[in-house]
Amino acid sequence: MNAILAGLRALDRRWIFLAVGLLVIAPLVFGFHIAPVVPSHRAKGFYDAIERLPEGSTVLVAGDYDPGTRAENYPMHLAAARQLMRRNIKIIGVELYPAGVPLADDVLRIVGAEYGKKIGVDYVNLGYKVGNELVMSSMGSSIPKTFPVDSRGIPVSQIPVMKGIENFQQIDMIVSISAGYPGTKEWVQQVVSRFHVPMVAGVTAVSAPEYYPYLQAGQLQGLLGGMAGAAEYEVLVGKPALATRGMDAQSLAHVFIAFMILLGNVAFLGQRKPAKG
Amino acid sequence: MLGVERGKAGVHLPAAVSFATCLCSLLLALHVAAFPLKASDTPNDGGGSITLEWTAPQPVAKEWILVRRERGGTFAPVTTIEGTVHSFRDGAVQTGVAYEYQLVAQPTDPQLDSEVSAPTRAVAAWFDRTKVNVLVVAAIFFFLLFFYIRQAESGVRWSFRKIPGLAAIEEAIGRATEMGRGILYVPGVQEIDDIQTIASMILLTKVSRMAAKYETNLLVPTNSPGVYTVAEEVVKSAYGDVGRSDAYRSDQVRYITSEQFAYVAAVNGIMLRERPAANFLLGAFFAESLLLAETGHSVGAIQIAGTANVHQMPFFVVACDYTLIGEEYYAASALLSNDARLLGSLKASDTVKIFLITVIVVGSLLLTFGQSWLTGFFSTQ
Amino acid sequence: MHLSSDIGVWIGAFLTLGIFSFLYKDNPVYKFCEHLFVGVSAGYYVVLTMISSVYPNMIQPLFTNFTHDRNFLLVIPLLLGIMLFSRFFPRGDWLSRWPIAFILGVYPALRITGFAQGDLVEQVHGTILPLWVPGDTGTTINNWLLVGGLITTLILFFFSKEHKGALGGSARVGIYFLMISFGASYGYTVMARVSLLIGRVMFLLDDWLGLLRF
Amino acid sequence: MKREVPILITLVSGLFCLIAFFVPHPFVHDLYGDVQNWAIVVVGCTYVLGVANLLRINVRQAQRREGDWFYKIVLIAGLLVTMAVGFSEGNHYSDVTSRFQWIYRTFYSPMTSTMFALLAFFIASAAFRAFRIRSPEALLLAIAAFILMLGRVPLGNAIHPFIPNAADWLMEVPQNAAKRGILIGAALGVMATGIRVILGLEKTYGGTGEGGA
Repeated sequence: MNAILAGLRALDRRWIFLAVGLLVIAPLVFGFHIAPVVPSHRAKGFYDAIERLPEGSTVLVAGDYDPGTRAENYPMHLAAARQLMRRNIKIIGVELYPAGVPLADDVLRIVGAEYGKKIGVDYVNLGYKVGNELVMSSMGSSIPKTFPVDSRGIPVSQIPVMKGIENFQQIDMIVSISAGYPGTKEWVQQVVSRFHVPMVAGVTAVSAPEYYPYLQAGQLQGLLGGMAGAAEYEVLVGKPALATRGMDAQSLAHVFIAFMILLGNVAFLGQRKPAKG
Repeated sequence: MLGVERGKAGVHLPAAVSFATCLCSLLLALHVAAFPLKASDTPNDGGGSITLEWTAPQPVAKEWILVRRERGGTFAPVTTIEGTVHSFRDGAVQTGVAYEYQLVAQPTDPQLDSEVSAPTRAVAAWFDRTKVNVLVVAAIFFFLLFFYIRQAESGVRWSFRKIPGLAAIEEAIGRATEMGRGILYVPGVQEIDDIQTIASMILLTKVSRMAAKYETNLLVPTNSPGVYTVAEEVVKSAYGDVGRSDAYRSDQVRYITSEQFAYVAAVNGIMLRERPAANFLLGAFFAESLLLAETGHSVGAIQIAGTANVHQMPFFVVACDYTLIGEEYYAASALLSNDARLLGSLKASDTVKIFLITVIVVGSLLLTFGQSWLTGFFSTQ
Repeated sequence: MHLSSDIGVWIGAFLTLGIFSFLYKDNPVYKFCEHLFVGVSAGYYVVLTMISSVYPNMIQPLFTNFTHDRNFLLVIPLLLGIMLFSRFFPRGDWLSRWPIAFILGVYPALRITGFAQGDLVEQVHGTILPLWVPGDTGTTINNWLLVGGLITTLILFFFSKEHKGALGGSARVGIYFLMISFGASYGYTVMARVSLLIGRVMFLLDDWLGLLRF
Repeated sequence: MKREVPILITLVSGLFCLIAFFVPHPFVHDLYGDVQNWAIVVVGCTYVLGVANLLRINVRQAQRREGDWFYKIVLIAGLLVTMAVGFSEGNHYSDVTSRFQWIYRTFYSPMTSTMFALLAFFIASAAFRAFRIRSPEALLLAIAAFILMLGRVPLGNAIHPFIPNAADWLMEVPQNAAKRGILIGAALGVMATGIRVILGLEKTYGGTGEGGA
């Protein structure tokens, strides 16, 4: 027994790396199915808030992420665009991460084609603007002055969907797809309470716990946390896609890491004295 | 006769239908019991908006057409509203102009129309009253802040509680000295203008003084030229302060690289080669917290961490012997710095916390007994 | 299995594997990828910043429509922007402090009001809860925990008095709440990192190797 | 002059933006909009300055043949090529078929996604080697982490619906209360630092940004 523990303690961590890799690859390649995705009430809150909007409303979709967290944010972005376009809601996209623009363009193009929506008429992507929370606050003064042109360089005065859009008074809801700073936290601070706009957020799992206070205080109407949250939302929208496919690999990896914590504590049992503090 | 003439005039208008509807409703408004339509300036805005409210008696119309006119002008449709709705904000009016409104039922049924509202002007406000709570809370805090900073500047010192993390730092340096091994100080991965890095430089002053005194080898790898410059200055003068300038070596503080993971790989390399007895991870850390803490743990160093980055705290808590968490990290640096601005701010934060706790307790008790005015005051919606 | 015929996907796959090679150990291929990444991303950022922000928000209105609205005022940011670059000249360094001073006025102001409203007032508002909800024991208990948890956490970070007696007891409880919240953050961070790995594995298996049959 | 003007600029712009928060009147609000737009442009210029600095440092290192000079050349080449392509294509950068987009999709996107994917491996290894349960507090942390890791994936629900429910409760009640405490403390810190900066009481080294993930 002691020999086994000693062996464990001396384990090269690259074996752990290998195990993680295999546990993620196997379910994706063999496509076995562990358990169905069951939506949480936070995901339902997100879904219902959008369902409650009347047709023809205008929603600001902030895609504040880049390829670094694409696996978590992109599926939510895609699913949110599907729900919005299915309900004939107009979408205005903005991105405060420079590398988020092509991802938002992809989302709008793909989903726009699915629902036969036209760029400029049913949706527009205003693109990136430098300045983080300053951009949000500035939009409260004037959206056309903050974003004089869209991501294609077309003046907003020539874009039908932007007609009559002055500031947040004409925006019925904000959908924040966020990876960190600047993102959901800053939208809450600079826009939600200040300009009284309702908001739902789809965020990376790392940042999700931070937003529960906002959710409980009513500053957010719904919250999707990480790829699991995206999978729940995909189920609600009725189009399981990228995130749902990843859930089996996700389950296995979680169990493995929990097991690693236990194994580590057994292996190193009594190795070091408990420290103070 | 009069009616016919008006009807003729209506034919020339482009929106003949809606005009006719308005006209009928106007005439009939005199005869049937229509419901009142209340128009008022939308409060707390920059003008350009009028809010309408109404309570329509049953049965309500399927839809309304909201019509608007300047006083003395003709009605023109603004929008279509569902019958179940009770309010509408018209954000497309001119500030200072008087408008009259009416709800016209669709399909046409003059009995279901509203009265014409009293003339109303949109006004631009000079103060947004929904933000009075923000003003009050900020004013209280800033008042306390400047009061305490002023006091601290005039030499007042308050007693603060001991911060166990500071004692742990001394203990760790002592242990390293006993074991005859070095200490490693990692000041985070942000630039020198980051407040966490500045706090780290203050803590570095203490660590380097003790290291100089005990003649323990101290290494400070940095990831930005700016931090490197300041850290070098801090360590050098600390050695001078304890009269050990001769013991200071120029390679103790190093600039490694600004690339995040390359920096981590290099610092981990130092840990594995030098096997320091104590690691200090104090500053702004991101994803690298986990890698540094793991390697440090595996070489058996005593680890003391401190950061205000919430996401990284769990990794430090499980892998380090002591973690200065968030405010504790700033407080530790404030106490060490003896800087009036920092001490005054610490004292002011504490005082405001007592105030906030009182508000929450009193507010909750009031709410439990059905009194919601304090909750209402803190509402921003 | 049908391999991608897109050269871009092959380069992407090479770079992905190059970065994963860091898992084995720090090596030249990884270093190559990392430096290339820094260069390309800095280039990307500067292009986007110029084309999508500086040009449409200042240069275009200033130089094509000077008299319209209040566009002439854009001379101010133009001057401030130029001043920034004075630090490349030995004696002009002090001028570059002006635009920085401007930024240092605007951002803290935004943060002060944003944090005061969103994180102070709203959070206090959200914690004022009824401590007795008739007929709903669950909510009553949760409200006590929310109010008590917040107060004890605030006391934990209270520095003006020694943590002894009742204060010490409260701080102790605060630590338990804090540890649960750290556990939650730990779990969520694990989730996030695994998801990102899944994303990359999907790219390699699907886009590059064409192995997945969805 | 050299010292006072910047302090005055900070003071005036800071106080104006603080006041404008409370005043919706167009007289103030329109100027507020202008000031914010100016700041956006100036921040944009600081990014350009940052890249110019990056270029300067790396060119110098490459010239001196210091340590990793070969990699510095890779960095410089990546930077210059991306910039040249981007600026030559101008507003067409957002076309899917542009060369700038090709660089983005081929180089930028795979590399930045993989950087953070590395952490999945490290987190597993750290779980084994550096997650020590040696106090009641650490035990509490571990239990919460376990419940969350199982409760947030479909597998947890398949084992027993109690697990996701417990995870939800943990997130919404105890963790929520503690996070709110941290949030309030951090807000006070930001406000104190902010007002000290505006009033010129803070020693600053310049710069505006905060870090990423």
